[in-house]
Amino acid sequence: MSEKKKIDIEYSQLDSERMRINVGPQHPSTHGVLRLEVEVDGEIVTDVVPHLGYLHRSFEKHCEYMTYPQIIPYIDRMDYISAMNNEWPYVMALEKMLDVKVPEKVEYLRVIVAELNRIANHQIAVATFGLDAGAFTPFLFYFRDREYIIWILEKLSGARLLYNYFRVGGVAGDVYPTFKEECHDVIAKVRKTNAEVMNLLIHNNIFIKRTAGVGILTPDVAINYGCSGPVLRGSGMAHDLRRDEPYSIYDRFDFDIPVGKGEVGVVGDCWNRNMVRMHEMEQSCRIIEQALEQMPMEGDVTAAIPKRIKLPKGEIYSRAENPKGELGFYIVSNGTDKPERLKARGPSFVNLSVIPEISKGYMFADLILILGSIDIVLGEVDR
Amino acid sequence: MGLLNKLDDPYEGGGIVLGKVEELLNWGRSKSDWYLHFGLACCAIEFMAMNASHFDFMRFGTIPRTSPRQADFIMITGTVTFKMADRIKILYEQMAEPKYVISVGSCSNSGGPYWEHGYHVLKGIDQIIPVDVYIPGCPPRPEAFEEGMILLQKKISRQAIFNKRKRLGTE
Amino acid sequence: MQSTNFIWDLFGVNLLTVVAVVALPLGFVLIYALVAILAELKISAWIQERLGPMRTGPYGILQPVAEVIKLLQKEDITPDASSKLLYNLAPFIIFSGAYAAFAVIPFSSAFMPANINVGLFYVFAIGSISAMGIVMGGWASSNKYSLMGAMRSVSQLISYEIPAAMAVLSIVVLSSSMNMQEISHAQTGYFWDWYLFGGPGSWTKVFIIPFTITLAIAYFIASLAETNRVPFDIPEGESELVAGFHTEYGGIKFAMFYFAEYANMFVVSAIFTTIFLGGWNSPFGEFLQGPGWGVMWFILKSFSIVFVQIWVRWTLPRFRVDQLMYLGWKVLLPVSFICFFAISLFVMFK
Amino acid sequence: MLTYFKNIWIGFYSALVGMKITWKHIFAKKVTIQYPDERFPLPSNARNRLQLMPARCTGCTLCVAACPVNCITLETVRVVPDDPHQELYENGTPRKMWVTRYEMDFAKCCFCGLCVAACPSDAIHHTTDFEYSSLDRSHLYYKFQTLTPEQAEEKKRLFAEFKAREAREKEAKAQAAKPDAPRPEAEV
Repeated sequence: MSEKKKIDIEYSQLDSERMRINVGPQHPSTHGVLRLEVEVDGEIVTDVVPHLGYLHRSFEKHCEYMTYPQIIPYIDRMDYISAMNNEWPYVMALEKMLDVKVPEKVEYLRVIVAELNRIANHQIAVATFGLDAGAFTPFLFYFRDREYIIWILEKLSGARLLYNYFRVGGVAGDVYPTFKEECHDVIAKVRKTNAEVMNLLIHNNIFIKRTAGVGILTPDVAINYGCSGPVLRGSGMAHDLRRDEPYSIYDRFDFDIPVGKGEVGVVGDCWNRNMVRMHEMEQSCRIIEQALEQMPMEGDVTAAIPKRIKLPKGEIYSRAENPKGELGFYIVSNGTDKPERLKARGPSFVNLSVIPEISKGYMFADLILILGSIDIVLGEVDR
Repeated sequence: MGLLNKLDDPYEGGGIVLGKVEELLNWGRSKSDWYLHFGLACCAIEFMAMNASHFDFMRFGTIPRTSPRQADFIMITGTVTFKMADRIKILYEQMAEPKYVISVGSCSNSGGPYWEHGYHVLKGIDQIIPVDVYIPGCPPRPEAFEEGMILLQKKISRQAIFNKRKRLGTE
Repeated sequence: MQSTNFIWDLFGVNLLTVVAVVALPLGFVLIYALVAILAELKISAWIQERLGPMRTGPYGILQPVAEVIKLLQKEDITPDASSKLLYNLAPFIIFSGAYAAFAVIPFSSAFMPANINVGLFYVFAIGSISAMGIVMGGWASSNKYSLMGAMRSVSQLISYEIPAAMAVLSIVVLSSSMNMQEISHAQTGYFWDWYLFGGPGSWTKVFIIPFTITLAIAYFIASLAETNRVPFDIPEGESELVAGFHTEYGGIKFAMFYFAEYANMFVVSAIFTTIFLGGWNSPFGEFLQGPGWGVMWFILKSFSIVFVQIWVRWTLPRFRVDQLMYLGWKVLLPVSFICFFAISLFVMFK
Repeated sequence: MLTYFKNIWIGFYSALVGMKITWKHIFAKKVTIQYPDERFPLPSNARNRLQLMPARCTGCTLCVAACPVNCITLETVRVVPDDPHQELYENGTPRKMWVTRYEMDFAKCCFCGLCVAACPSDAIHHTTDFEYSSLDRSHLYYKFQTLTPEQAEEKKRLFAEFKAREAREKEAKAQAAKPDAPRPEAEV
């Protein structure tokens, strides 16, 4: 009798201890210096506590010491993967405050460089996501292609990563003669590699098994947490500032908003979030093609602006669709050449906050993939 | 330095044979450098780009290791905040001798853009660990990383193992 | 039966001969590991449109040599918190496990270190020792990542030992021998006499060809898992468990893990070659057949399997631990069991 | 049962598809640029190490004002009329300011290019040279001034003398004109 009782003990009644694992800040797949304090029961994640601040660079405090043009290099260093996109809302805010009309050519040039940088950003996102899943080769294929984009941006701006290209009322460098051909070349290469990676990684059965149905972010949770960008669109919400609140000249282009459709797995899982990025690269290619067609090649790339930029007293909030989500800058001006206060709304920070919500109950290996699918940049999270 | 310490004193001055052995050991260390993958900020992206196909860091005989125990040198690529600094020190101490440090970019060289108003940024990684090579740039080009790597390899291959006085730089 | 070790014949049984017989595979392991490390670096680079090591000797061929020289010079660390004896013992156990398996590998019809009658059984028994080493290393380093890596490794090894053994057992049934030399002898002839294609026999063997090919694939997958290669490298999965069970190892001890991994790769490839690809036999009858050429054929065949292992590694993503178990228990095991059953029936009614 | 085998087949097939792609890449043309032997041609506007043309620099300090990281140290001394060593700018006009100290710390510089944009006389520009990594941080501290420290001291002394003389003259003039006026303090 007593023998039988012993066997009847259920698993949940067993005296088991949970283990706390410290993932990061130095860990190969925390995408920088994020630290996650993970509580695991065997391999199952029961709790995740993200710890921030390992890359805190006090962007907002620095802005109070800097004149308006000097802030742009610091904005580059926020989300360093998509620096061009970052500069845009800030410059847009200044232009709105100063009431500067930007030349037509500059608008097109800005669209092209921003979309090129969006492709580069998504390439890194998909590549590192694949790396988290253990596939090393697609990572290098994407970095090979990213190099061609970087070369175009370098010829325009002079730098490879932190461009400091957008200036108030214009851009820093004019187009060069072979610009259009090179852009078309790059688009062809991006499409070719995308098709290849689709077969090599995205539709690989192991990859699907790893990512589909993992880390499901339901639309209401995504909205409640304020997610934006591919994270929100992966959950099936077609929200894109480029279409919903067209800034610059985005209303002139014909493009779709890719959302997670759940071809594989469930809408809002890692696979769909990743797939949205793959589709967005294609849409960016379309936008660049249209912009290249419509762009005037002649003309100046800077508008007439005062040498010393002084904003009128007041405040402004300006936002744009970044590759990671919605990036906004709130500037309070006191009438001098330095801002009184500058607040940035970083999409990575907001998107990261859903991690504890969506990663409980999955395995430890899934947590890494969930983190990878959210595509954060710690420069922007910690600022 | 493990083996190196044992070989130190009796052979002061060395000889042709020891000179050749020293050359061989230095050759081994300079040509096979495993690095600790330590990406902090913007420079880490250029670091990845350097690992990628166009620049191919592996040509220099480097292999990425994720564990500090197996690494030969650590590349500090990015802004080092005070919060991160003690982690870096721990990681550096976990590495096995002989170990080297490459400081990449303005931020880890001297605090970079954050040196003046950054109340939270370490003003130069050399304040906590000894740095062998400084690579300037913000971020440096991938080729600049490789140039720094070549400089480190040159430095290693000139190191004196058997002659202690030479190694300490008193000769 | 033909003698299987020319060294015994040449020098007779004395201590020197024993040393020679032991040293020959050891030398082979070391040289082979250097070649395999270089091959891994180079093939991974080529797949990724890179060049790989280029600056160490011409085309970087001296890269592994430099690595060995470097690893020998590294400081020998034993973490304070570790369990010292086990920590220091683990790499030796793993390496000796990998090396001991070389004792029964028939390199050629005239050379095989130990011609024992239960060769295949011995290989499987010895192969499990490395799991013990992994557990010891992972537990003794008192690191949570190491511990998780070790636990995963053991569960993985146990699950994949069975399908692999099933595949080997089918060939044992077909050849009615566990002696690896005899299995090789049985496949003498043309390449359609290999057990991959049903082995020697009359036309009736076409019934079992699908099963033997399936078994070969099943054995290959299981062998990948046994050697902790991608897509089954979860015990050392970089992205989750920093470096898995060898997180705390460095220097020469890590070199032993490193060498043992490549040695294990060769062992499983050698078994694959022996039981499916005809061992040291020439694929074309009497063409280049003989004890000397046998070594060439054997190493050529084994290396192509090692190449496939490397090729797979740089193609596929990694499994999750529960999917790994699913694949092992619910796919490979039933499939290999069905094949084993079919082959047994065939042997019965032949 | 059928889906079971179908799933196995799909998994196996997708692995084969991936392997086919990687097989093709083994023989593809390699894109690597072998850096020390071959070089990627940098665009002429690449923003790497800064170079100052001392012959053009007027010492206007606009670059110092534009620099977001304050990595430029600039000190100037006015050229006094009776300096025995007069100099012309590159464009032929006489020099008005001696640049006694123009130092840049490339360990701090963020290579944003704002100083280049701010310079009215094109004295400072980016070069395409990025190969200046060093074993010592002090090697990244560049001094661009052409004057030696002794010369700089002399210029400062000359300027101080000139100032003092000017002040004395002014004082004398003031005293001559209005003897009761308070004495102005001499500026140095």
